[in-house]
Amino acid sequence: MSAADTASPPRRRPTSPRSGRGGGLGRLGAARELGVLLALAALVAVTAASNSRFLSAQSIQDVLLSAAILVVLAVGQTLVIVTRNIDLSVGSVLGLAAFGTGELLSSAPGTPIPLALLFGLGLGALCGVVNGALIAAARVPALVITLGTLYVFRGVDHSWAAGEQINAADMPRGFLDFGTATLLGVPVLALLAVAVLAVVATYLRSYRGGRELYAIGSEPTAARLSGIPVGRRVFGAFVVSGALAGLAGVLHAARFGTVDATVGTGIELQVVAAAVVGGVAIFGGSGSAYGAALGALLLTTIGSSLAVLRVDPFWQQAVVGGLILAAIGLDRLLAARVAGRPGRRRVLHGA
Amino acid sequence: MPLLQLREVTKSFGPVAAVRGVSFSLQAGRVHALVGENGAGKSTIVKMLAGVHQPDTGGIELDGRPARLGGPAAARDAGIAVIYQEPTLFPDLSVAENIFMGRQPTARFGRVDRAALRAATARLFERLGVAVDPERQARGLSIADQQLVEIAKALSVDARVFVMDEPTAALSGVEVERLFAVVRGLCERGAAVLFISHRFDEVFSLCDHITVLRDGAWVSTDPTADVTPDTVVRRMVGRDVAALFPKEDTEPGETVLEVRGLGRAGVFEDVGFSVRAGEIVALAGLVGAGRSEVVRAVFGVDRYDAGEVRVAGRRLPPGSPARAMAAGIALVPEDRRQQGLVMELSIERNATLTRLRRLTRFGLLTGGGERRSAAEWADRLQVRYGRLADPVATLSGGNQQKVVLAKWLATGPRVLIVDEPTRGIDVGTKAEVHRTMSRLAGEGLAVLMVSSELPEVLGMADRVLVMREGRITAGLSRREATEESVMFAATGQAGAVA
Amino acid sequence: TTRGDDEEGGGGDRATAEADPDAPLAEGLAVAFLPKQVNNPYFTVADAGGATAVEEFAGEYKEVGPSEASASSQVSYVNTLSQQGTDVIVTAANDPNAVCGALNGARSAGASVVTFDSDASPECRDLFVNQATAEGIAEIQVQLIAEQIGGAGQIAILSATPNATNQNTWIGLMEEELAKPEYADIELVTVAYGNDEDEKSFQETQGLLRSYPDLAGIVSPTTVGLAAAARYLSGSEYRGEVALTGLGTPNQMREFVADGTVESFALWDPADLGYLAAYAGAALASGQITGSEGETFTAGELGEYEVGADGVVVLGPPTVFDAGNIDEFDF
Amino acid sequence: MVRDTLYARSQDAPADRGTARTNRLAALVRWETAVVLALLLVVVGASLGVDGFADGRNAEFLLLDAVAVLLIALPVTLVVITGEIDLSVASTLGLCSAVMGQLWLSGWPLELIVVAAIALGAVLGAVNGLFVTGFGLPSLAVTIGTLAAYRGLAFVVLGDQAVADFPTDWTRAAADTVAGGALPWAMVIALVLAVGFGVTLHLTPFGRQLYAIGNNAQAAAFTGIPVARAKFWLFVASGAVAGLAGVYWTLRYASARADNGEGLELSVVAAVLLGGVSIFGGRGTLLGVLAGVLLLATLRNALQLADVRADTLDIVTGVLLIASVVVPNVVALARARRRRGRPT
Ligand SMILES: Nc1ncnc2c1ncn2[C@@H]1O[C@H](COP(=O)(O)OP(=O)(O)OP(=O)(O)O)[C@@H](O)[C@H]1O
Ligand SMILES: Nc1ncnc2c1ncn2[C@@H]1O[C@H](COP(=O)(O)OP(=O)(O)OP(=O)(O)O)[C@@H](O)[C@H]1O
Ligand SMILES: [Mg+2]
Ligand SMILES: [Mg+2]
Repeated sequence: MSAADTASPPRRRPTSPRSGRGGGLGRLGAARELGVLLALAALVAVTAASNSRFLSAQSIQDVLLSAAILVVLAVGQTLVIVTRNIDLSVGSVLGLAAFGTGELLSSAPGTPIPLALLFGLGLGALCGVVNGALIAAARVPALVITLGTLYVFRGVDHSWAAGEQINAADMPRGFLDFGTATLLGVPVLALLAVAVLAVVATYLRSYRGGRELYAIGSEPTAARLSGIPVGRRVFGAFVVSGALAGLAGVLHAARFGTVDATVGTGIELQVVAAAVVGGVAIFGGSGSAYGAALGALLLTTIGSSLAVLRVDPFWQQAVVGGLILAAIGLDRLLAARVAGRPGRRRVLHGA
Repeated sequence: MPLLQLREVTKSFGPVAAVRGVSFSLQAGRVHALVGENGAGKSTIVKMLAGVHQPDTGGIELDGRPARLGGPAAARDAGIAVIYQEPTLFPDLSVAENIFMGRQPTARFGRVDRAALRAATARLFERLGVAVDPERQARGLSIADQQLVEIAKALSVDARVFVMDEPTAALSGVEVERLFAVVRGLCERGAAVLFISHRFDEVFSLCDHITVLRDGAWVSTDPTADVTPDTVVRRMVGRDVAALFPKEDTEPGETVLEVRGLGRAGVFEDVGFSVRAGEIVALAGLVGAGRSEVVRAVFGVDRYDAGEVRVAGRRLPPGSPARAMAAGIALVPEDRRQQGLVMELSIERNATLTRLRRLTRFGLLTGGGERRSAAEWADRLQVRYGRLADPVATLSGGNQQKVVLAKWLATGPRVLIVDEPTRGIDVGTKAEVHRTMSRLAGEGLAVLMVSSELPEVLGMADRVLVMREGRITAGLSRREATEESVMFAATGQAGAVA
Repeated sequence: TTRGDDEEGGGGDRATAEADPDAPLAEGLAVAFLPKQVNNPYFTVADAGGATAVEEFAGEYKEVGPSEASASSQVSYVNTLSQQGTDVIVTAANDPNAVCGALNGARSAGASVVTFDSDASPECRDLFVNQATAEGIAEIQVQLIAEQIGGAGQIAILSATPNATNQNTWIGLMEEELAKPEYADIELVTVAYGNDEDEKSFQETQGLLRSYPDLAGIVSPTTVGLAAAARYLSGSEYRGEVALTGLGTPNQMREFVADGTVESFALWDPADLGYLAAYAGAALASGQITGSEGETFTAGELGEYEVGADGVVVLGPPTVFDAGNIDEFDF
Repeated sequence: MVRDTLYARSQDAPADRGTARTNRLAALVRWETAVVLALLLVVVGASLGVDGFADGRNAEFLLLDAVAVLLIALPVTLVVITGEIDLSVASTLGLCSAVMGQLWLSGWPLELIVVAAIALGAVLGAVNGLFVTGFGLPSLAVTIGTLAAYRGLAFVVLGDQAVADFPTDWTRAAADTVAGGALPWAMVIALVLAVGFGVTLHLTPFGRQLYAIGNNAQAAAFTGIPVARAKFWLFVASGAVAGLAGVYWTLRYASARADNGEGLELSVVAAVLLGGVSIFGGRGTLLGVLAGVLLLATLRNALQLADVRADTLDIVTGVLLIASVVVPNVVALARARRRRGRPT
């Protein structure tokens, strides 16, 4: 397009408006999730090729069931990470809520399941309130605070449990059945996780509050200047993350039927890995709950595949690490591809 | 009754009294200019109006009633829209979301209506003549485009008071004219505007009243018609200011910087020029022409795909600012907050960051040398600071710019590349910067200057290169360079000088 | 002084000292239990047994230890105990070698060292109280699975971590046992590792079932693994199809024995283990025994025990739990 | 958020009236000074109140326990100051330990093995560095990946074996003390390295540049600082020192195992943060970290001696970590509020 045909006064850049890097954020975001999806598909294909039973109904159910807890955690973590914060205490919160729920159910076996879920959710939210209050009110880095509460909540859990273990026999039958029940062949826990995912993802994508979380993570100073209630939003994100970790704790108790004070130890790194693999930027401002959930599904599937493929147990962890690196590398590669695709660049005169 | 009234407001930052008992008022339908030297307290007043800072004493009245602006949200709700001096965008979000953050149009169930959001932004950009895709990410926008988005953001608010802190600092004439048209429109609809600029032509052509600040204190408020630029400058600075663009003619020496066939896919193409010792070459063009990219590539912060850069005949390896510095190039970048300074570090650390090795003793930095050197340069460039150990973020915008200049001038370069060197700098210091550049050129320095301020280009340059859409479209000698000829070459309209 | 000097000092002296079988149990002995990890339910039960014993012989009991099962923090606790002048240290070693130097340091500072559940190198403890002979444990598990699958078919083992010393010894002995002619029709297809984590044990169980469609049974010689595998089987289509046995606590397994997922499994009583270890320590500290083969001592209501080769005392054969007797136990 | 907090602090709560006296006061309340004071307080308090604390042997135990964390914390401090993080250090330690064991089994001389282990650590660090600087991936993500990968490789190398038959004069040397006193030689080596890292960070141009990188990498690049190269070498250093720590660990516990040092990364990060290093980079001193490491180690030791349970110990660690960031900020905010509220 020639510039000569534009009228006076001369308009800057007479060519069509630039759509810069990531023009169409949606497209870029989708591409990231696509990358994880591709990796997932490849993994399933390879595993299924070597063992067709990997695609059996029971097997798929198992993977979904396994992923449910990590998905719930990763979705909660996404809320926090997009605000340029992090919640490392989720493993301890999960442990605390799992034990608390177990304790509740063993002492009051008549407790209905929804109430147990609410109890765990509430316990987790309480932990989230502690995190959020410290971080938002004192304006201190979340990594330090949640590393601290990782120790504190776990310590509280240990003191509470004092070596006690709650076994399947101590919990009501109905609760244990809930852990393995299916609806139309889909595990109920997985459905629950999908519901959580849908709600959080929609909030993040399409509600002002959700968009403000991204704004805060993208540039906290600017967020403050635009009148966004930064403290309140960050606080809210931590409360929800805590609540979801609490929910995950209940799910854990239901699924495994055995709870002691060590439940969920070290899961926080897996959660962060799931979010990062799913394309949630660790420095805030971008990424989606869907991506994080896909990341969680991918990590779980890796675990299941390695078990099915009978990979040498000594190699398994190394392979998991390698696959995490590969996944984030692939994500970066795809992002670069999308950004560098011709046609998005400035149109050069005469070009 | 005035729409907004400042009564004896005072604001201190620790030992620094930024604003001392200032009063003035804004009238509906009028544009009010606020002028003063760098660090006079203009932005501090803006931030008080924006609710970012609370006055220590004194107060702000809206419609004659005291208003408590407890935070940015409160100010917005009170009908005050603000354009901050430093653009504050969310780099990860789309331009449209940046503009409407927190006020996005919603559809059913309170969901954000993306289509309406895009449409509203497009309408706004149309009005301002901004050619940016509303859907693109804000990251990577040039300073000028960022400024335009900021302006759009403020205009999108249905406000009665518009506060604009140097909105035009990064803009060239075309955008400025557009902005002025919009501002006049706002006034016709009964809004009051507070306008801050260091460019006197703008102040005098747009504003109805002018308030002068000095050292945080109020000096005068007059109708524009009653004062002249000279009187205003005298009140600002407290003395007369010498001629603004005193570039003396010098006999250029041999070629120091030579650029041949430089290209980078999609950004610029076939860029070639040379700069000789003692010469000031200006790189002119419209915002977005690619000038900043070219100088960044020359310095080595950006890579390039084709061509070469030579300094005094020796080829410079691409992509290494360290090697460029060793060869004697210095680059004062356009974005001082992101590229020029490390905001959290002290003034002293910033000023000496470019030449730490020269300040060591036995390979170690003991502090004394750095302090002395920093103090010396801060004085030379008249930086107003509390303590050298304060974070550079506490300086006013113009003073930050001076620290950037100090940091690079102190390296004693052979080639000085300056990108918008006087952006946000007050008249007094601007003269000082120009004098310094001129003197350095006289001493044999080769200067390459990117500037969007046409008077600066015409006044300072020995030669003017004009860029348009990533290519050099004209090379004009000082004699050939006029407002018309440069604009023609920059816009590509018929009649451009070859 | 350095740890090295202690090494000869500690171990050497004691071995040559004379035992006095008639010496009374000293009163007021400071006995410290240092499990692999505190707040671990298994060790909580075992240590509680120890506490009972210490109360019986009027000593001072305490339980200390790290919250994560690592050898390095155990070393730091051993050092603390020796600094405090503890008389008897009863510990389950996270790493047989890593704790050695510190244990010898404690011994030269006057402590008697008894290991239980997991031994340290013999030269750095006085006595090891073994829950059962490794051979006994291996035998009973092979026997149980053989019964449950009717003496023929594929079986797999679900272990703890790949480097869990106890488990690896047992697995080795189980393989030897399976080589016997009466088990000729049983094929051990693989060993999987659930790392003593619920999730991993689940996944590994699933993996076993997918990879070996004809699998007849699983043996899990670790309580976490057994409980997780049982939980998985009980909620899957494999319940009643695939046999499961191993080592587990009655409380954890009650539910799955009741619903028929698990027929029978084995374990010793951890409380008895701790009880015996405490008495062994007291006997050492009182000079009744020195840890040499053939010496005997009385462990409260458990009766008399004899020190075997290498200073090992064996608690007894493991108990087999099934629907008939499980409700008599609570641990 | 620290950067943001810092900014907010400079807006809301700049130093009080800048008299010389308050300046000196301000220097006193600097974080690392506070940590050093806390350390002294704990030492004095424990000496008076805890039996067996003030004793040469106990000091020896305490210092021996602190060596590994201290060693690793040194390079990690520099890494964190540039705004990156290395979570793979403990796994690097484990892998180097495992390789050490395997090489010993295959009959290498121990001198050579030590060199090889450190070199291996450097290579592992270089892999991290390559991923972070070469491919531009976030270091938190990369090192979570290599945390798993390196630990896994350690199991691949050594499996379930524990190699324990290292010569006793070597294992003894790892715990040996200077002139038979309470100061272990290993601690002396760690302190010498600490001085080296301290001088590099605080007194050389390279160190200055690290702060610039951590605060604003783009501005650093525009100043001719080779950002990627500096970060790369820091990861290499971090790996090499983790390798050295692996050698120490193996000899001190006379046991090469694949799971050596598992979970140590959190202790290191906790100590570094407690030492006043900003997790977002650009702020912190080596002295603070040194004090942070010793404070955590001393507190743990004293509480253990006082028979405080492990779960309480964890709670104390956590609370300390939280207090380390909350207290200074709350003080600053309160001061700002007081000033704002002050009538004039
Ligand atoms: N957050 C802060 N902390 C400390 N001092 C500050 C802070 N903000 C501004 N100042 C000081 O207040 C004074 C006024 O600054 P202000 O930004 O209002 O100047 P200005 O008139 O806008 O200058 P310019 O034309 O350069 O933008 C300066 O001396 C500056 O250093
Ligand atoms: N179409 C585009 N796609 C992606 N990035 C772009 C596009 N156009 C510009 N940019 C990026 O935006 C930034 C600024 O570019 P722009 O051309 O607006 O400013 P500039 O070259 O600094 O202008 P000036 O000539 O005024 O200095 C650069 O980093 C450039 O890479
Ligand atoms: Mg200003
Ligand atoms: Mg530019």
